[in-house]
Amino acid sequence: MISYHLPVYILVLLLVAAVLTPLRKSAYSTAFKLKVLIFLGLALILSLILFIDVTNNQSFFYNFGDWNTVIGIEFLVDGFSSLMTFVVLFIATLIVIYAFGDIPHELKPNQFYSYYALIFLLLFSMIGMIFTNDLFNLYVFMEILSLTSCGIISIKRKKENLLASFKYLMLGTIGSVSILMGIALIYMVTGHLNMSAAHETIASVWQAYPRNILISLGFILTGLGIKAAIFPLHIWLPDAHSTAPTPSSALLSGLVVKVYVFTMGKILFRVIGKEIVVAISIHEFLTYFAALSMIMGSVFAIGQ
Amino acid sequence: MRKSLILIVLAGLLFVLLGSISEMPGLGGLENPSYNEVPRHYLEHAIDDTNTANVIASIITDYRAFDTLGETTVLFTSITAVISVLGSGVVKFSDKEEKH
Amino acid sequence: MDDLIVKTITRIVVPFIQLYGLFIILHGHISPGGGFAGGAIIGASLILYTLAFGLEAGHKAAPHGITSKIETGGILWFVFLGLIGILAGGSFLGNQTAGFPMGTFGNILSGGLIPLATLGIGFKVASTMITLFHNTIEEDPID
Amino acid sequence: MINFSAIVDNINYIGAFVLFVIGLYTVLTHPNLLKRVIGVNIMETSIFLFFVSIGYVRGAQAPIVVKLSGELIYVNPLPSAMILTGIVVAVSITAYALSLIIKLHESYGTIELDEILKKEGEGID
Repeated sequence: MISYHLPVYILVLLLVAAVLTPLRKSAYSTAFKLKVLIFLGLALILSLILFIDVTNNQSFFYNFGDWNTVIGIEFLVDGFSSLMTFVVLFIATLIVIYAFGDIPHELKPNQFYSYYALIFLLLFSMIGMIFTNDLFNLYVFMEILSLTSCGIISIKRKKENLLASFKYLMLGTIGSVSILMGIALIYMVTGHLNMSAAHETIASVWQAYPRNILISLGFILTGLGIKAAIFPLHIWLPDAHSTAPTPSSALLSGLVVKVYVFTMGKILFRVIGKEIVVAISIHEFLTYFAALSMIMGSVFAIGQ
Repeated sequence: MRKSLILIVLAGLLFVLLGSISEMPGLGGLENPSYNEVPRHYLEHAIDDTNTANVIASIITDYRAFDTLGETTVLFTSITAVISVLGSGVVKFSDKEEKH
Repeated sequence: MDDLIVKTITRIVVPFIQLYGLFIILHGHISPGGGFAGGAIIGASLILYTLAFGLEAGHKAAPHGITSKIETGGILWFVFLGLIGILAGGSFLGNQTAGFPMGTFGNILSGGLIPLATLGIGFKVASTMITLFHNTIEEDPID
Repeated sequence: MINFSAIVDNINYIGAFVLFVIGLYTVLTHPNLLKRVIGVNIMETSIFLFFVSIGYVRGAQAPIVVKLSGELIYVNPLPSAMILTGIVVAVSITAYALSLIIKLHESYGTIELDEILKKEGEGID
């Protein structure tokens, strides 16, 4: 199967692109834009090949450093995550192409390189979060994502930008800390950081320590609720998106929020499993909050 | 008013958390569910897998090296973000050096 | 900030701190410590130097050009180590399976990938600390 | 009656949860931005205390495996390795938040959140 190493190549490509952009001293010329596009386009093509290859044959596990699932870190590359990667990269390429023209109006010249480095890091962490099958690895990528998404808002350096991104950073960090508390509670009880390995022991653990799983789910869902701006916890969203430069607000609302919802689905169904989710009837809470978000969102929009 | 509301909510959270400690696995026992075959593998096989004495160093750089790669990326993001906010960064000073 | 005692003491102490930090990084996989701890020590010694001798001298000690190269170099070095794992037929970041020389137990060059990665992390942490410090200080230079 | 041996046994977890709630309280209620960053740091330290005390084994040794040692019990190395990454994450978030505070102080002249909101309300530029 040719695409065994493809997820790693995509991630390495984006990381190298992010690391190389600030070094370049050339002016904001077409040569620089071309380089950015080459890196992004190559990653897009690789993700397309991966998606086609995974849908034809079956999905596969990628173990880092040839350790088995329980010992090392593992990627689970299935049809859904490769499709999500392709969609994320495709939309990001469109946004970056738009950003080429729009950035000179909004930012000062010496910030262009930081902006593109932050965008590449944002994509790197999003794709890492989509692929990873390891709870602590998910937390590390989530941190990079929350740092870069605050970075692309505060890059405009106007008063309201700084305030909005500071609020977003504080709430985002509360969200990540509560998610880490949830991961710690799950690790404490199952003993595995790997999602599929934790799932195997979850049934017996559910009898032994039910309270532990309830509290960890509470923490994880509130944390992800804050990050994905579900209704009662979305205070940071309006002013963060309105003041940000246009391409980054497109990136933020379009992609970042969706990746958090995808992670919520991943944790709920790959770690906890359907039986327990239905047993605690989490799905009803989620539908209520989702419905509330939509209704109240439009109500506020009309009220504006 | 807002402060007292937050105080009540947090007191409730603290009560729930402290109440659930008794149902959690105890502190420091060898029979905790977290002390299963994973740390045992690290402790027994660290020497012949990675030939290093410090098991934690072998975990962060060999068994779970991808976390540490993510870690260096977090460091790099914090530098890029701070430079993008504070703005001085590379351009100002290096121009001065290149001049003379 | 330019009294004599601080300057002479710093001039004596800084090299020893850096030597100790380097020791912690190099012996990261034998004794406790490692990339992060050793890097923090070296970063702290550079910060002490900048505090004592002012920002201009600090910039001479760790100019921005070099620190940003160390930043980029650190990550590229780590990715390069990982790619060797793929080239040798294993998966990303493989160590023994990727044929790294394991060396004899207990001395510095043992454990294949580990001392190399720890060295990269150490310098990266040190340069990140010093660049962060210089950036936040630049707003109102202390000299 | 709460038996004190249970409390003394799991003192780490009690400490971690109390610190977590104190940190959360500081972040939610303090107008001063700097105090919020300190609150976030308190929360992160509580999580690290909790994560490491999961792997704690009473009367065990640090996981530096000496080759010729006999049958020795070691602490669970995995949580402590994870905390190395967590601490670096906490440092970089604090560094970024402080740089934001510097810029906010420059543009608003104050770091009290309610004065900032008041100024923003009146649109003083």
